[in-house]
Amino acid sequence: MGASKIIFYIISTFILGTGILAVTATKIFRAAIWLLFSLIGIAALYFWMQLEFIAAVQIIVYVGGIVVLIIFSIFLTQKSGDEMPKPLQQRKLFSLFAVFFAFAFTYLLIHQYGFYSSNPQPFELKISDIGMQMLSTTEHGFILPFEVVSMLLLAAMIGCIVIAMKAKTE
Amino acid sequence: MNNYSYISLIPLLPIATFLLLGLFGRKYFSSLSGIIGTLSLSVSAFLSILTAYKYFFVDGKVNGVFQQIIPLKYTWLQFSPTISIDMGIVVDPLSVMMLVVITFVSLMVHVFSLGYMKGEERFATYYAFLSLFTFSMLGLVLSTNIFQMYMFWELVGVSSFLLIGYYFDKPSAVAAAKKAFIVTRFADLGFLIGILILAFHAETLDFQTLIARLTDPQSSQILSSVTSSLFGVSALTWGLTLVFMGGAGKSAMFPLHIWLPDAMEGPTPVSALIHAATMVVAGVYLVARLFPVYCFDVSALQVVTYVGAFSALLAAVIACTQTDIKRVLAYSTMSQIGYMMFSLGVSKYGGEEGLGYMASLFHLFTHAFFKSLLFLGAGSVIHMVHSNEMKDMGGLRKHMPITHITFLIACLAIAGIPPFAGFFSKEEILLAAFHSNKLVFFVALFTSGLTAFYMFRLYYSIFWKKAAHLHGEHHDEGTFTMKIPLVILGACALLVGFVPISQFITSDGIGLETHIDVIFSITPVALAIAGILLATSLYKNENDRPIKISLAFGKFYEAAHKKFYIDEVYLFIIQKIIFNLIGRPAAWIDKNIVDGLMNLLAFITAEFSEFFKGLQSGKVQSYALYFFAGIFGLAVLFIYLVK
Amino acid sequence: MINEITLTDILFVSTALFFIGVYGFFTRRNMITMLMSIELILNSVNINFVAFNKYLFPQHLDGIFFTIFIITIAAAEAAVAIAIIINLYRSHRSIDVEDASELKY
Amino acid sequence: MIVNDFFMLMKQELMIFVIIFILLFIKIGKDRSAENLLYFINALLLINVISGFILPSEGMIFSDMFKTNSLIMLEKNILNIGTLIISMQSYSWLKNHKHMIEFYILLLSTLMGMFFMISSGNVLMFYLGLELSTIPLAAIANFDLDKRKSSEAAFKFIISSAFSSGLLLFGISLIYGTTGSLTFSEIGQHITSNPLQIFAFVLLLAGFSFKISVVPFHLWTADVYEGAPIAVTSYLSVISKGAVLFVFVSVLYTVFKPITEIWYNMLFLLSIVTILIGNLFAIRQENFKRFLAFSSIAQVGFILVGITGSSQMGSASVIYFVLIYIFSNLGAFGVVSIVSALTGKENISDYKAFYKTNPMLSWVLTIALFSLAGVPPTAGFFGKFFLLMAGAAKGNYILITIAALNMIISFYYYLRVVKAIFMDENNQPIEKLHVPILPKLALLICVIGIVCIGLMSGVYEYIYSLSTGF
Repeated sequence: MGASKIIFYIISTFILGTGILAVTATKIFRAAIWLLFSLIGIAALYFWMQLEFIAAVQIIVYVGGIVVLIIFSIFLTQKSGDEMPKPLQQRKLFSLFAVFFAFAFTYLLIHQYGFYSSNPQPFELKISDIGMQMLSTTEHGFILPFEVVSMLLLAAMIGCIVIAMKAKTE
Repeated sequence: MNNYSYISLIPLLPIATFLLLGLFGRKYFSSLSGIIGTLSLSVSAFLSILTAYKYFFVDGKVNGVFQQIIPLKYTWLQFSPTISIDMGIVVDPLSVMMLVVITFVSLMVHVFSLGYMKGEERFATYYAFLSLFTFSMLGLVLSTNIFQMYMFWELVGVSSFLLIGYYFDKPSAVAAAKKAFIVTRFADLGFLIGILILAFHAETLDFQTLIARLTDPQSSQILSSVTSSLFGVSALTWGLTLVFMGGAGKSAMFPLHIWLPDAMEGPTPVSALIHAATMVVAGVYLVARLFPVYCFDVSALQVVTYVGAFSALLAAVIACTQTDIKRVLAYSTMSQIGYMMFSLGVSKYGGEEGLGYMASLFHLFTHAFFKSLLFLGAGSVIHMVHSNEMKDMGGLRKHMPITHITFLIACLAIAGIPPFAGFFSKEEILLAAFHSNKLVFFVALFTSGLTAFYMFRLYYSIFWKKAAHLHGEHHDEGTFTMKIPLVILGACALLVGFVPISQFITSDGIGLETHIDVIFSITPVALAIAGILLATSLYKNENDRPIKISLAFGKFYEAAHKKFYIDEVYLFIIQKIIFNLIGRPAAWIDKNIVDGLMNLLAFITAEFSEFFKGLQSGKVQSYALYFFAGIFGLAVLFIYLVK
Repeated sequence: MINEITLTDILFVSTALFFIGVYGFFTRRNMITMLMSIELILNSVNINFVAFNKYLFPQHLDGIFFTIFIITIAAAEAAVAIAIIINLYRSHRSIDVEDASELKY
Repeated sequence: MIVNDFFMLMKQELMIFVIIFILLFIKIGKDRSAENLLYFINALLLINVISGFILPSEGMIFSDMFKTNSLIMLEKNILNIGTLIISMQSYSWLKNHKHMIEFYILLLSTLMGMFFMISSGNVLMFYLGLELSTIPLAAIANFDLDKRKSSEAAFKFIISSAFSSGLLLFGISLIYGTTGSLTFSEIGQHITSNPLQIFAFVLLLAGFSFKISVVPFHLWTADVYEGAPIAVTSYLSVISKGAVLFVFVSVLYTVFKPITEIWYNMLFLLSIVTILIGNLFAIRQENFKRFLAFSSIAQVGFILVGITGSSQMGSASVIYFVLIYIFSNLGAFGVVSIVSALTGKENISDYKAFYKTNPMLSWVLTIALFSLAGVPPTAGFFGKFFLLMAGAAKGNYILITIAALNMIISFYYYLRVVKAIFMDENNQPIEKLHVPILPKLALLICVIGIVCIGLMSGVYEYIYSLSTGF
């Protein structure tokens, strides 16, 4: 068993373990921290796949942005040390059953499909490529989605301001 | 060659009137609106009669066969490369006759309403709705295309909804209108699916093409519609039966008739229009229009026959037990339409065999006159006594002589007494039934006796029986405008039987020689007279005979010694058996079971909806769970179970 | 050396993470934690895209780009959702999802 | 890429972009009276509608990420018209709203998202368009800032759509993994009835179904419709639904053509359930918005029937029906929105004896409901008939029968409302309302649309000539 494989298993276990903790922890602040760890684990997985750029984006946007946002909102809405209300027992059982079944089903399908690599050429991710393609209008250029997303961010920002700023204006 | 395009004016005038009255009537010329409506319709009626004259006597016939002329037709919408939806006008014996009937009866109703509805707050609206209804009905009979017909068919439903619910502050009227609308909608659903099936197999919506394709045994269309089947019944039979279902709904055939008695809540002239001559015969018209195709499919035609015969009998039995005069008339309408239906059902295509087709339409023709007369007469009576109940009437003959005479004529006509109009048409129907289906014939025969009985029961209850006791202010028979239509229609009820319909309207367009077979006529006429006599003895004078008879079995022996011995036996049979054992239960079943079935359906729907409401719990996580379950349910179902 | 780990193994991780997120979404009563579950779901999809891109279709960067856009959108979505949650908190004084079930039936 | 092409092909999107920026500058500038601004904005939207009709062009740019043709332009125009009507109808509500400009910015950006979605030639663009049309919409669903229901609706909307787009993305990732492409045309070549691809398709289908409220993915619909401001509700129920339906049809008919057999059966099942549940719930509703929500679910079921036709007829009848549906539903919503803005009443029972005080509004509402129910000669009748006809072309009469049967149930509940308006007694009917000119005009447009689209055959034939089938 090679080192890479062991690292992969460690990372996977870490991601899944912290993920499970993130959705079951009873204290909300802890849940957020577990989520943070899980996301870092995913960044590690990207590193492991030698996709440093994506890993960096993952850490910057998720860890630096979204999780911070979530933690802020936790502070805004409640005391972080409080125990959260327990999930309804009946729904918990039912969800567990549904999710387990669905997971088995989905993984079975994926497993049966037997993904094969059609093109075994080595994969190389250059940041300059990403930059070029992001702003290119030609074949495999992503300028249009880029513009659409910027539009979306603008709209989301305006929306957030209107909804969340309300208290101050009054 | 034949210039008939002016026919488009016949339906266009009423719709123009509708728009005029509907938009401006109420504000600007409320009191004039009746006159306007009547005038515009009289032009339509005149044009219709002109058309009839021109078509039947001048240029309709080519080589002894009446041609189908399509003076106007344009493709309104190209639905797909093969199927187009046209709008057009068809002129053939059937549609021309319907034109005359509709415009004429509608005109009479318009005139009658001038007096009857006078002083109503929404006078203009009433005339607007009448015009709309007439327009839709005219559009229906002139359709060249099954889609066009369906559209007008629905429009007829809407406008009848508006008319029946005219007294919208009366809850019963509203309920009746809603019921009529929903039940006929239910039937129309059959019609709709029928259309889709026929259109799918025949690859056309055009009547002419459809009939041509589906009656040619060699065509690929007929092959596809006969070979493909559902539950062991061929698509053609399904299509035709479902189309008939639509017709049965409008024509109040069992079990889709439940709306008809309730629909009597509308103004009485409206009943005369809708429930005598126009909307209720739409079903007959529909079957007649597609008759060549029906002939091609025996099982569908058989459905038509038996539904018709059963409805005729059932309605006649129930009519004997009703006490609301309009309801008696409603059931009698249903019964008479049953006649028309089974008469179509026993007919075959062409020649002497096609007698039933001719007879059916002949009866449609005569029935329109005497039944609208009956309704209008009933309207006069109701106008006078302000009640629909028989017990509030009696002895009116001196107070309203014109109504009395015309009503009597109409009763004689519907009873089938020569030489009144109904005699001739009913005779042909019985003859046609006699030749092809003995069972139906006997049912029809018995029903005709019953018809005479209940009609005269009605007649005596209104005009004889007891002295009139009218209370309140001075009563008279109604305005001049109310009497005129009665007289005209009375004359028609006397005379239209002599119109040689058989020369004009046959299944194949070739005139048919018919004659009255005197020997054959004896039985039905005798039965009718017996029915009348029976009614006379029971209802002419106020007596306790019917009650006494029905009271106790023991008195039967006592009565047996009296001179009415035979009579009393009859009475016993009628009262005890027909009334109590058949009539009452039939009426009860009709009211509670068939009707109840509909209520049950509504109830079940409501219950189901209550049951499912838990689905919408307001909890977003449950929603997500259902969402999730939906996905995996579908995935499992379609990956593993459905291959 | 990396070939020891097959694509299916990575997919196992992402699928498992996906359903962990789904489970959290179903059972978490706190709205913010529900949002956190959504983040897990989106991340698992990201892993999918990246892995497919790397292992199966390395000629273009389609999957990578998709991931980048998903990350951006996740941020926008989270921002709006949190704004709404804060607004909801003002009127309900609670962010328990069970309390937000006034609209029903 | 030629710059000229870019301006021509994307003119509808650019137009909206320009309007959004004008609005931004207005927001930054000094305060102006709300009424004048509203007139100005509606004028801009009118220009937008008109400009959509001139100079249609065809082509693909941005390496097939954006495609357009006459049909797509028509679809966008339909949505433009609907947006204009909604904007005019919301006049009374917006006049007193502090964040009116922001409302328009968000609304128009969602519209732009829909345009990108309709034009997308690529799953990524589709997804981005979908999100752009969802996230800001959730924000404006919360624009009744002080109302509990509004925030609850917005929360339900954003959280359910986040969940649904998560599943959708999982599906897309599987499709990407199994076909190796994000372009619709290439995906279409690699779709087989492999179980994993079917699963991915189901996930995609669920994403679409969520948006157009197909049972069992519909549960958010009624709650969000009830809680959201009425302008947003009508926007959700016609524009957003319409846009997704357009994409849905084209995706089913082109990309998933190889597995027609499978999705046909799925839609068969879903449409039956959808019609049934929609109707069963519509019967028991008291709140008018909720009532319209469920009735619109039932309508979608009928649309699915049309889609199963999988022919040029099917696609044409769906687009035609959406057009009619926009007018009919907005006619109904318009009246409800006026009443709600002026009196705050939203229950069906409040509408008792409505006719006595507001005859004109009553007639508009009645005509709209009749059109939704499919009574001739309103356009709804033709729309439904064509849908059923397209569906019947497959010869599946069980589906048609169930659909047609449900038309009767729907009649029952539409009539119930009509009965309340005209016939029921009420001691405190809604008082006589003074309707401002813009909403009045909007209602007039709706009525004209309802009456004319059915009778003018050219509309359908035009759509038919543009649409493509199998």
